[in-house]
Amino acid sequence: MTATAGKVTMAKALNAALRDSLAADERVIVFGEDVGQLGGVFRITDGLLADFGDKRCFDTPLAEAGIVGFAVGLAMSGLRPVVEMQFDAFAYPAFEQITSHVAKLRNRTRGQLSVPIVIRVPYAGGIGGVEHHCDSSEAYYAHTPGLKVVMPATVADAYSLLREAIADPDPVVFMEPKKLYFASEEVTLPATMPGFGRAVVRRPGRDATLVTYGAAVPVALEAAEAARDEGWDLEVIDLRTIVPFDDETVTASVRRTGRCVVIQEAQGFAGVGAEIAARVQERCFHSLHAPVLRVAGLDIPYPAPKLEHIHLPGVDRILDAVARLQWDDQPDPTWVAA
Amino acid sequence: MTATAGKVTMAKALNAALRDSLAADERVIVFGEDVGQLGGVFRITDGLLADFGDKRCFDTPLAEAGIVGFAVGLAMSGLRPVVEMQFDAFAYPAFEQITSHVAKLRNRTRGQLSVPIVIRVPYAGGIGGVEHHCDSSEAYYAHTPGLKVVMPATVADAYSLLREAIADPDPVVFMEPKKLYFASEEVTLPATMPGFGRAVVRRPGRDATLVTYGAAVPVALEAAEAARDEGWDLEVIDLRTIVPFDDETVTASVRRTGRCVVIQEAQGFAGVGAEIAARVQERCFHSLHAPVLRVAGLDIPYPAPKLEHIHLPGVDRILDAVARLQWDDQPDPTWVAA
Amino acid sequence: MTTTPQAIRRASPRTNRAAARPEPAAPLLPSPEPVRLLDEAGRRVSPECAVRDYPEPPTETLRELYRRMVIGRRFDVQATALTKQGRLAVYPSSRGQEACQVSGVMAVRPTDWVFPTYRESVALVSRGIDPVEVLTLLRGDWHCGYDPAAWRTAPQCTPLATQTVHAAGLAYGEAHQGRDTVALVFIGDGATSEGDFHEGVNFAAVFRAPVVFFVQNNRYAISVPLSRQTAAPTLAYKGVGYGIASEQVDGNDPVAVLAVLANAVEHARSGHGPFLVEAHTYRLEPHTNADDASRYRSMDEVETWLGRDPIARLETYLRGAGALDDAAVDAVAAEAEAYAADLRTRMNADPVVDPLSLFDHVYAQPTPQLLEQRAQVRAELAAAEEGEA
Amino acid sequence: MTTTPQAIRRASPRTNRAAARPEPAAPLLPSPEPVRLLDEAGRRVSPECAVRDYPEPPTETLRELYRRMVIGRRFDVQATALTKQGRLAVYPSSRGQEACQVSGVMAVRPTDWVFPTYRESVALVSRGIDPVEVLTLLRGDWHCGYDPAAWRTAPQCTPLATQTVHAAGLAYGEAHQGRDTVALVFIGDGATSEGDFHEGVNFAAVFRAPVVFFVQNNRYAISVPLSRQTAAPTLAYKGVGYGIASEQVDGNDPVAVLAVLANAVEHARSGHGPFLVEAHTYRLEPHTNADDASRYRSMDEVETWLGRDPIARLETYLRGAGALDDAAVDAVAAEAEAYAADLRTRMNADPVVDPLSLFDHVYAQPTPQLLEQRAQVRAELAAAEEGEA
Ligand SMILES: Cc1ncc(C[n+]2csc(CCOP(=O)(O)OP(=O)(O)O)c2C)c(N)n1
Ligand SMILES: Cc1ncc(C[n+]2csc(CCOP(=O)(O)OP(=O)(O)O)c2C)c(N)n1
Ligand SMILES: [Mg+2]
Ligand SMILES: [Mg+2]
Repeated sequence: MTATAGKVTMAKALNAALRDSLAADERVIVFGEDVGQLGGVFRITDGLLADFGDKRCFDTPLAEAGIVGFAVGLAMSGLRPVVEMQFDAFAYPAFEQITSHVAKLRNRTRGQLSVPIVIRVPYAGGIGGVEHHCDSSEAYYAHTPGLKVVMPATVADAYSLLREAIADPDPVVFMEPKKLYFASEEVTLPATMPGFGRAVVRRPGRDATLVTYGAAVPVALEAAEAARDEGWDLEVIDLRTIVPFDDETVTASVRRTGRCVVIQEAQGFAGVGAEIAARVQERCFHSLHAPVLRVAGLDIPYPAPKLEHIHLPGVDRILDAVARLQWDDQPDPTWVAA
Repeated sequence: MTATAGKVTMAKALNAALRDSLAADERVIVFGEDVGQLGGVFRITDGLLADFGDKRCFDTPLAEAGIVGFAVGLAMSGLRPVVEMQFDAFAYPAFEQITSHVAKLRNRTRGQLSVPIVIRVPYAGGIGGVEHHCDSSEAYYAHTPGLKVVMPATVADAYSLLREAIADPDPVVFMEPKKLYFASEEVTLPATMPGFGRAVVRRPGRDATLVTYGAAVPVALEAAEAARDEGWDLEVIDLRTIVPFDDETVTASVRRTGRCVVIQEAQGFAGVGAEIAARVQERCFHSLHAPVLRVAGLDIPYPAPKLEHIHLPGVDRILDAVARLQWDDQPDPTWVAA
Repeated sequence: MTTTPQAIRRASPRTNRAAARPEPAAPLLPSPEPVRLLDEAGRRVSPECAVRDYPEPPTETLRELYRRMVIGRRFDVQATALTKQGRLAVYPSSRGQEACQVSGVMAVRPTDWVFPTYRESVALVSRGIDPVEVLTLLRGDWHCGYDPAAWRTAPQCTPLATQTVHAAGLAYGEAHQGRDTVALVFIGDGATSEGDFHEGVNFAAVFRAPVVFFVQNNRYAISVPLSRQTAAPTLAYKGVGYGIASEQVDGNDPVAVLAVLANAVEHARSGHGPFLVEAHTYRLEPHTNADDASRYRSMDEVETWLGRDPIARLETYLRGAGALDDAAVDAVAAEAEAYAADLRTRMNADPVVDPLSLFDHVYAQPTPQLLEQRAQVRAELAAAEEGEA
Repeated sequence: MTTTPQAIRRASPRTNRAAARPEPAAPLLPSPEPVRLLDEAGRRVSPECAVRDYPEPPTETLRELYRRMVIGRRFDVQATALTKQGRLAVYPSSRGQEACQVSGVMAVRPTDWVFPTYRESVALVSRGIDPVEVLTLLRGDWHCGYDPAAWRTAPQCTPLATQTVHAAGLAYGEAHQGRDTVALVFIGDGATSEGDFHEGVNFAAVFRAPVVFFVQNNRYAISVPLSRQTAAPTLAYKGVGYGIASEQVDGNDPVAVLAVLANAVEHARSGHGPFLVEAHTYRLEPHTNADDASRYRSMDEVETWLGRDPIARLETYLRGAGALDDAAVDAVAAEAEAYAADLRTRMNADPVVDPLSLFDHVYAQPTPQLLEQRAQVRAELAAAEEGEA
């Protein structure tokens, strides 16, 4: 077990989680493109080949359907594959394997076969990446029954949730926010945080609830800080896992605050934020003083680096939404006009 | 131009639309698996090979990424490809081509290249189909900026919207509800119905609005009929296109009725229905007497024929939702309990 | 019918392996013509005239092959009949392909893994799986009716070619854990055009995974003829592009198919990497009962292939070799009839599937969201029952 | 720098075509060794010793090839320098691969289509595209900086191998409309493992589309060595599995690369179907400036390949043939310097991209939903400006 304390980056925590899983369970096997000698383009698998040998950590041909399908076969043989998709958009070639096999194999066989695979997907933008390197693709997976969708936002969660994902009997799409890879926190590893399906209140507040996950969590927290100047005390909920979903924590918060803004980095239309908004108004209708608003990426292909700041939900856009939560009991002119 | 009047099936109307488009524009070219000699497994392309020759309608190797990518190249050469995916789940191999190329090529090139491709996807269930043949995959496409997503529910719309899709300068994912292929209506073809982005009120009503599209439209209409017995006068809106979305028609209706149920056949979580519910409460919050409720497929892999009736949103499940729209001003116990 | 898993396992052609030991380095290209050990009339092709020599499987094995082919065909005909009676939603027949279906499963051990497609029902019953369990999918009760882990047989795979990659992974995983399991993948000619075929074969080749890719080239993918799938001399030529051994065989010559597959399996098991076998065959029935084959092929063509019947061919050969007589043929026919009768009876039952089981195997434990939906369905069912009462 | 599109188009090796007319039926397998017309020291390999004979391109063409390679390399070095200055977000260098980059675009006509990957910047400038437009993507202004329709050059393709299928479609579409366009696709060794490579080559083969698939096998896919991509003797052997002609060539021998490609293009144009060319080469720089190549390959290896420099080799050969002298070499060097200087200056500008243009090309006309979002962004920008004012 890697015992680490002090400032740790998310990249390091993920590496430690892989390392500790490999050490703890000989069925664990890590592979993908460039994960061996290079240690991954983000160095998440750094040193694993050297320390565990090329039967436990290895490179594959460049073929994502192949990687995921290979993992299915390995899982059938009793192993626990952890695969890396190099970037979000480069998981799309594996879409059929993920939706038609990974997600469904347990169901198709009434539980006689299971597919405990972890598919690690570095996702989202904010890193000045060129096209195809910054998609937020969680909605595709969250909409697919049979997959668990895990979205850590903190260093401790990155470690703890990845360990849990690898130990989980079900397939997990594990979305890693690239722009937070090298953000560091004071943590002690190994860390055990709340499990799948438990959201966490990252910042308590009374006036409104910001519900968010993954890459958008630090932005929401920043917005909540900034909102103090406007006299708003905002609660920030980090969902941590999208599937399973923690209705309880979200519902309790919104019933208390009466106002809610959902924040995601992905393009908004038919995204996970839509699901959250729909759920919240279903369950908290009588507590709401204003509609549940959404702040999301624009409904455009992820833009080039120079304009990504326009696309990404930033502090100002979040505060604008908070301002529209009918604090003075006036209906929102945005929609009234329509 | 095929002039047809009287009882026409949706399959026949789609065939006529392809035929008329092929005749009207020599750039139109139809291909896919079994679309030639066989006329498609649903006979939608019946007779096109015989009538237009194998340069205009032909079979390809069995490779869906290949089919869609080939269409991209053909579009670059100035043609207007219309491709058939044999069934919903068999479009997944093409997911990368669709999301990373078809959806983005115009944007990537600032409009210098465009991809006027129509991807026809027979989708949804209710036909006793075995696994992988009944997915409702519209959310994947609707969440992908750059694609138009068209979902006809009537025979006249099938004809008119397919003609429009083929003439449209943008890529269109055209979702055909399999179980309605052989349902017939009195229509006169060629028919010109309202265009993309125009929803239609299929049944006017005063008490609540059912918002739906595609395969679920007849079910919603049936539910609205049945609701009369309970004393509810329900309005039914057929969205017809998901992207672009007709906020105006939906918003106007819900502001009038004050109640809304969204109905889709696809599994609910992060589906298009979530988007609709989120939009409606955003825009109609002050008119709503109850939360916007959703009736959708269960969040499970599409079940085997014997149990598909449990999965599919039927009249009873819709009426249950309508009953929960707080007609007696009591909050919904479902969520209060949680 | 008495084909128990045990009976079939017992008959696995272990005896054959030593004889079939291949040259370590297989030639770069497949035989220029399909390998054939019996001619169309069922006579043994003399080894000197054979395009490539393969040891003939032992006579006992060939008798068992004959038996299973006869039972397999009877099963297939029965299944087609069940569609007409509305007992099956759909059935993809493999009539005419019995040499491939049966040799495929006889070439491997019970401990090996088989990766079938939707077309391999005959292979599955031949492996010993209860035919009712095989037909569960097609009756519409559930997706996979047999226990894939117990039978070491993946669920029948519909998304084309996707199973090739699973087989590569399985075979590598088994080797990784020190087991000498071989994975045998069935795949159609049309499916070789899918990207997953490429990725599956390539992964197996790069990782030297013991996989036999067994292409049943029945000349059509639904209606699409082979000429629309490839411009290669034949599909077996794809092997060289992956650096793996390959062979083509007359798929209606049961003796050749079994010999070539036995060699391929041995090659894979003994560490020489994957092997690609293409069998040239023909499906006599439409793609499924829902298909109208008259739209894309002539009756003449079907007639021609009816004349190449693999069962008749083997029967002639075995009779000629004195290994089969009228009594034995009649016994097998009777066994096949009994098998079919038993199946008919058992398919008359209409098992009830618990609606709430829909929620059982989405995840190991249902999510809170699924529990909510389960409660809703339970309430609906209760209400419906009340309504009826 | 004066490389205008016109200048480059003028130099297209049309003269070469008649000489390169191939046998209609190409052999089944590629040459067992890479084709080579110059040895490592830059001496002409005598036709008798050549593994397979190819006519040598005319000397004028080779002089132009030399010129563009020198300019291309200078451009490449400049672009790498621009990453260090923070002027480019990222740059994938092709230093060492100039024989391939330049021959690729010289082998086709301006009216042909080229399908480049992210690595083909040198090919693109060699085709005559403004280097600033080529670098737009990598500077982060927009995705594709040049007009693909005007240049008949697809946007640089990042999702591996996906462009192979586009090329097949484009080539078929052009033929369908009666034009004799050839599509030349660049692709890396690693990308041949993707399913789309398989599907693209197969579509081209089945539809006999005039496509040249040009694999630059530079031995690595980022860090992954060729041995993890394939177990085939070499990638060119994949051709036979699709029934198409193929060839392998020494990718650091500019004369051979151009000769082999000219033949392949002619083969495709004259209706013999697609052609697969594999060039054995090496990228001297890391995968991109962000990569640390020392993690996966030795400096020794790089040194060895430095000794096989394609530019030096061609220079030696042309000097030996009396087709190049100090003056000419100096003139080309000066031209390259001027080109780089001009590029440096122009890359100092930092063009402003209008944020509202984000909404312009998602669809031909923005949807109502995009118009709403556009209005919101416009308001935000106005508010921000007010805040600043
Ligand atoms: C990815 C995918 N695309 C399309 C289909 C629909 N489909 C089912 S069977 C079939 C034909 C397959 O032909 P072949 O591989 O030759 O096998 P055969 O049916 O002849 O045994 C097609 C197109 C599918 N199942 N999966
Ligand atoms: C589908 C897909 N998967 C992964 C990547 C990430 N990626 C970019 S370049 C590269 C290596 C490609 O190697 P190769 O094809 O040999 O070309 P080279 O870079 O050597 O020119 C990888 C893995 C990608 N761009 N697309
Ligand atoms: Mg077939
Ligand atoms: Mg490479």
